[in-house]
Amino acid sequence: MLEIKNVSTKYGHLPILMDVSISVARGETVCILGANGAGKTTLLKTIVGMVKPTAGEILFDNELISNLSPHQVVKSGIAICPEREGLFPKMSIESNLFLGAYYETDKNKIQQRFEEVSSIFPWIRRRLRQKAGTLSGGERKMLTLARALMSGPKLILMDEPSLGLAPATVIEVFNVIKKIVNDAQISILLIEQNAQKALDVAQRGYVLQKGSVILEGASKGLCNEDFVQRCYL
Amino acid sequence: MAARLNDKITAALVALGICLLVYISLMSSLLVILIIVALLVVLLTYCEKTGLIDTVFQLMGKNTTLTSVIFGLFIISLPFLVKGNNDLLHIMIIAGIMGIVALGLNFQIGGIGQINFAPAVFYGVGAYTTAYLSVRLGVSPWLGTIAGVCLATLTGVIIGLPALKARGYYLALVTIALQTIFTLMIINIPAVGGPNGIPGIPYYQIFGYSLHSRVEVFGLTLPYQVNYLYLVYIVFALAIVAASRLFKSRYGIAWNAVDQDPVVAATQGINLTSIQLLSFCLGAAFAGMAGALYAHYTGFISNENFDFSQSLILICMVILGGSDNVPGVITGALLLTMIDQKLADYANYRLLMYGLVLIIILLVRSKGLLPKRIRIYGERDTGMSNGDAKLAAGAGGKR
Amino acid sequence: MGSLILSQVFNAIMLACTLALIGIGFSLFFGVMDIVVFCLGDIAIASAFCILGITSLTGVYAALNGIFPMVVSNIILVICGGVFGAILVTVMYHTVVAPFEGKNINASLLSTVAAGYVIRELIGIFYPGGRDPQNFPNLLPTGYLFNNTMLSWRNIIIVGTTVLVLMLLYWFVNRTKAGISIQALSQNKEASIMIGIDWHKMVIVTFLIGGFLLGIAGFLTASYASTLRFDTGSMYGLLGFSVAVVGGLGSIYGALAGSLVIAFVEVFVTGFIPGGAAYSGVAGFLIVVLFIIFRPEGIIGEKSISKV
Amino acid sequence: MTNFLKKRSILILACVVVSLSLMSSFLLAGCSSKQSASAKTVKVAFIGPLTGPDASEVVGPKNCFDLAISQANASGKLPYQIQSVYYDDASNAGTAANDAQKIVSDPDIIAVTGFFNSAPCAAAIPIFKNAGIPLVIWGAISKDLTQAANMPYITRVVPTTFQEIQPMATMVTQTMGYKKWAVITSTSTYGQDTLAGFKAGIQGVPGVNIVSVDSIADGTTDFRPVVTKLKSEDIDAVFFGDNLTEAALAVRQMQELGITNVLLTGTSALTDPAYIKAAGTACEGMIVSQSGEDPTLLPNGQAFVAAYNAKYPQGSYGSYGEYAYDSTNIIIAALDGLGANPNPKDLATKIAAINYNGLLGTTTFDANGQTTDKLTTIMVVQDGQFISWDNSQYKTGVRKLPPV
Repeated sequence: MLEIKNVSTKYGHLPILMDVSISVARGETVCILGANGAGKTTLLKTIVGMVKPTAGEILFDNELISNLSPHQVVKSGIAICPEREGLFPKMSIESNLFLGAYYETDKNKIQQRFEEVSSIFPWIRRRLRQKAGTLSGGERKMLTLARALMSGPKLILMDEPSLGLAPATVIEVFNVIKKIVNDAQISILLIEQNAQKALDVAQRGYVLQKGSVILEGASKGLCNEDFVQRCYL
Repeated sequence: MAARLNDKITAALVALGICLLVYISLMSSLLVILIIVALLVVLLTYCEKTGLIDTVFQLMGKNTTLTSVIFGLFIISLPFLVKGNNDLLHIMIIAGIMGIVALGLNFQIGGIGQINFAPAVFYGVGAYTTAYLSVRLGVSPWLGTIAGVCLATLTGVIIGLPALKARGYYLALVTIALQTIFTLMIINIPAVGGPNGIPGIPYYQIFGYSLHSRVEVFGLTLPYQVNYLYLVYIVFALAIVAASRLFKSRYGIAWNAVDQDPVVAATQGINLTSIQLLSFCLGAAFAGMAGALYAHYTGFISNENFDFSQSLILICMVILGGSDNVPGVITGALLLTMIDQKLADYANYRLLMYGLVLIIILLVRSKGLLPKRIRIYGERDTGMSNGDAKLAAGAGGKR
Repeated sequence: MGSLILSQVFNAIMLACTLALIGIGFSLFFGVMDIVVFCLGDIAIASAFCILGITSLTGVYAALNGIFPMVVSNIILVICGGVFGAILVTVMYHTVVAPFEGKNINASLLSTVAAGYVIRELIGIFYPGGRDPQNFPNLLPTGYLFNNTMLSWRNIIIVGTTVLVLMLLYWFVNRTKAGISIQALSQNKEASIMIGIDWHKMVIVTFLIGGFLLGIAGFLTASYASTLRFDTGSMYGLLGFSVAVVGGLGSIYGALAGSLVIAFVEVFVTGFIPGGAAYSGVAGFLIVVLFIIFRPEGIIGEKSISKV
Repeated sequence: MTNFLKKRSILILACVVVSLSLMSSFLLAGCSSKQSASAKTVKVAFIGPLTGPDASEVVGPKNCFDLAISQANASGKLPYQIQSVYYDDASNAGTAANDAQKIVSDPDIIAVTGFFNSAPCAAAIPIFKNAGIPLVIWGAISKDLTQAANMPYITRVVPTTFQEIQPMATMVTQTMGYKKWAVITSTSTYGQDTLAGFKAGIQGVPGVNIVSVDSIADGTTDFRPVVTKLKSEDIDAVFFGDNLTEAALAVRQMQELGITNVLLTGTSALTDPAYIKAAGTACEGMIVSQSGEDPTLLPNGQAFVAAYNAKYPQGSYGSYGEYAYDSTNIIIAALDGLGANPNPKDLATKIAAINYNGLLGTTTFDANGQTTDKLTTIMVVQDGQFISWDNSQYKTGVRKLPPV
């Protein structure tokens, strides 16, 4: 479904990604592991179109998306949960959710999705008028997830959902991710440093180091890989 | 040894070339100046591309004594070169005065990266103080000048204080507001002449010799502007030396650090309050000095000389020449003053011209004619090859 | 005394109305673009000149009057002014704002100030007799309500238009998709792009709306003064920016609050301090300076202004 | 290696620049050296805003200056030909000061006539005085420009604001009896000067007082706060010291706010059809004073107008042309008899003591250098036109001014 083929990017003269190839199948959950500066976030931005690749191409549903601008990419069915500060702090939770379904014009569908999302996150229904800026860290993460779901995506890109959260909250967040994973319609590309949790939910994984994919394989296999054991677990 | 000599000759030739360019633009009409500016832009862009410009700067930096002697001789011989034409001398004097103000303004724009829209206030305070003291109270012009510099420095604190709180657009608004208040107050206070200004400001005297007397040398009668030309350019030279040293000193680095990131700068032990106030006060002192020179040169000042459009012209000088770069600021001051004075014949189009020139230069060379250079600390050879330096510059520019 | 205060309050409200719209223009652009376009005042005045030009230089107005009733043709005329403002703002965006986007703000600051000079001087040079003050045609109805000189139809329409525009803008920003996107952009640009808001389109929409607003602002202020000068744009823009800052840059209601504060200060200094007329400008700008020093977030702004 | 090459290319570049510059500078020098050698010349300078907002007002005076000089040169009265030189002050005081510096450093310039605006004039006066160059002012009307300390160098042929306002102020306060006054004026030099002139004009008239004075910056369009204040003050009359546009706006806004039963008065700045166009019906019955009279009504006027129209078929001589013409002629008359090599100091003394019979009648200067010949006319707006007070229906009582 998502095919990243031999993509390279640069910031000025500085190469960030080198010849990266990653694929995500329909309904599949894939995680990408990597240390700080490995190029994870750049990879995400490249998929969305905020950074243009200098070489290679990205296909989504067999259509080329690497030359599209961000809003077109999102329109084609990709949702993003940004790493941090992904919300609109002065707007209500309701408005934030509504903005998730930005490209949906059918009011019934929006309502239907809202019902679905609020069944996953029951607390949202009670606090619709609250401003997003007043939420706690974990709640913000949940809200970004909920917002991503509102667009009815085929693929969700999650950028470090565990970043900056207390251990208990991390467990909570990953429980939600598991719930979404069970929905066979949605693929997930998960970028994480918390390898244990990530490999726990994902079926396959890649390891990114200094801009290149150095390892890939099924979660089980990766868990046992010596390098991953040493660096991430 | 031969290479050293070769260097010297090259530096001297470059300096001579600059002098001649100044001379030609001084003598010629507006159109020619504009053509020169256009050629200069092309030449500089070419030199930047090939890296020649860095070599030129290094060359000039190594042979400062030689080049400054050449520039000094040029200024000394200028009255004879222009055959005592008072019009042209006047342009050069105003250019020198503007240059001093622009150098001071550069401490704010180039140093701490804040656009101060009120340099004309400092300039005006210097001029009005000395004018008031010498006309109304009969104080000697020299004492008045010192008082003017002191009071302008004090104004620097007043305008600098909001700058501690506000940056960017907010600072722009604060300084524009203070500039407007200054102009309105001058108009409203009869003691400083109100809308009429202060006429009849006395001229400087050195041991009883009035700088307002004609000079007779080699059978040539030179207008009194010659005296002022030398006076102004002595002060200008001092200002240039002071400004260059400041930028190379720890204060200069601290300013740049504040420009890049005030929070990080503060964590490095830089006292934000004092370092920002310093840039405003020093800038104000320079402008105050220039204002006093102007007042005692023209013998008349009024609010029109120190209003917002004057501030804007000063800012243009710094930005067009190249902020945070002393030669750039001097270039800007010289060029714009010449253009401004020659534009007098096209007064209707003057401001339009300014606006267009500013926009075009910002679009074409957003960092000015002679942009900021990588700092070179002392004479130390860093062992960097030219290529490395360029790469470093490139990486720095991407921030 | 009571009626004097009442009258002066009314004068202040009228002045505030002419300032509010341009203040909102500043807030709108700052909110979306994170940029202050300093030539907005000149754009507003240029739009008013456009209306003036249509009525006095061309036969279009007379032709319109032949086809439609007076009221309709006047409204068409005002809309023309608004459209002109929108076009001018969009042109300004592409020439002096967009090239400096994301670079240092000083460049865009200067380029917009310079653009203001260019607009002003172009009017001065190319509009026939542009440097002389022009009489602005009286397009608003004359006459008084309840025979009260303060309640002239013109004043009522000016206040009404301002309120109407404010309400429409409120509706647009809070109730329409585009409006909410604009809000989203102003709060978190990166996240907005990530959820698929077309940033460039929104910028254009903002500029069109803002430009239209400026056109109406120019029309209202010229109608209120019944005269038009080519060089008032800079002061008008400066006051507009002041109003936006005093109220809280980025907030629509803030601009209204700010305009009331500035207008009341200026009018009351003129009206109640002997010889105060000469100092009303000083007082107004002093308020601005004090606000920036002691309450930079403005009346309605929120405490954090890390953006700047 | 590359470094060496770079240095070589700089050397070449520098050589090219220097040689090119040298060539062009020689060319320039060649051009400029042509016009140096000539015999003793006598120049008279004309200074005024040839460009800028007031430029249109100065076309006439400049033509009149040229006319006078060419008439003198043609007559052969003087043993040399006078050269005329022009300086532009652009209505800006700083520019005027610079111009004055240029004038005094040109040893050939023997006298100056000029100035439309008072501020530039004030800026230049000390410079002329110190250099000992006589200046005859034809247009700037601020009172303090001529004073005993400036004699004999600074003289003026045009009446001051004080002289201009005096007759009207006396008429409306003493004869008509308007007591309670408000003044709306501008913060500019002109506004402050007219304010002082008005105050001087009503001084000593019993019972007359000024209730309020409001100085408003030029360019203001909203006078309502001030007008509202006046409404509560119960005044008889208002004096406007503003420029045309501001006064028109203030008058209109007064009418708009319902202040219609007060007398309106103003200065010569308003005697322009554009004012009535801008102020509309609101200025009906407004009384203004104006200096001078229509030149065609003056004794020598017909000849002047004929000569002017012959030389400048298009364009009028403007409201100050006759003054520029007379001031130039006064300089020429004073030059007569000073020999082939006149000295500015002698010329100044002679100008100050002159008794000249010209276009404006007989001009002599008082101890301050101010002309003693003060012609003023009082006008009133009647049916949208300025009409001399003496011919108006208001004087005869057919129409009524607002009650006292």
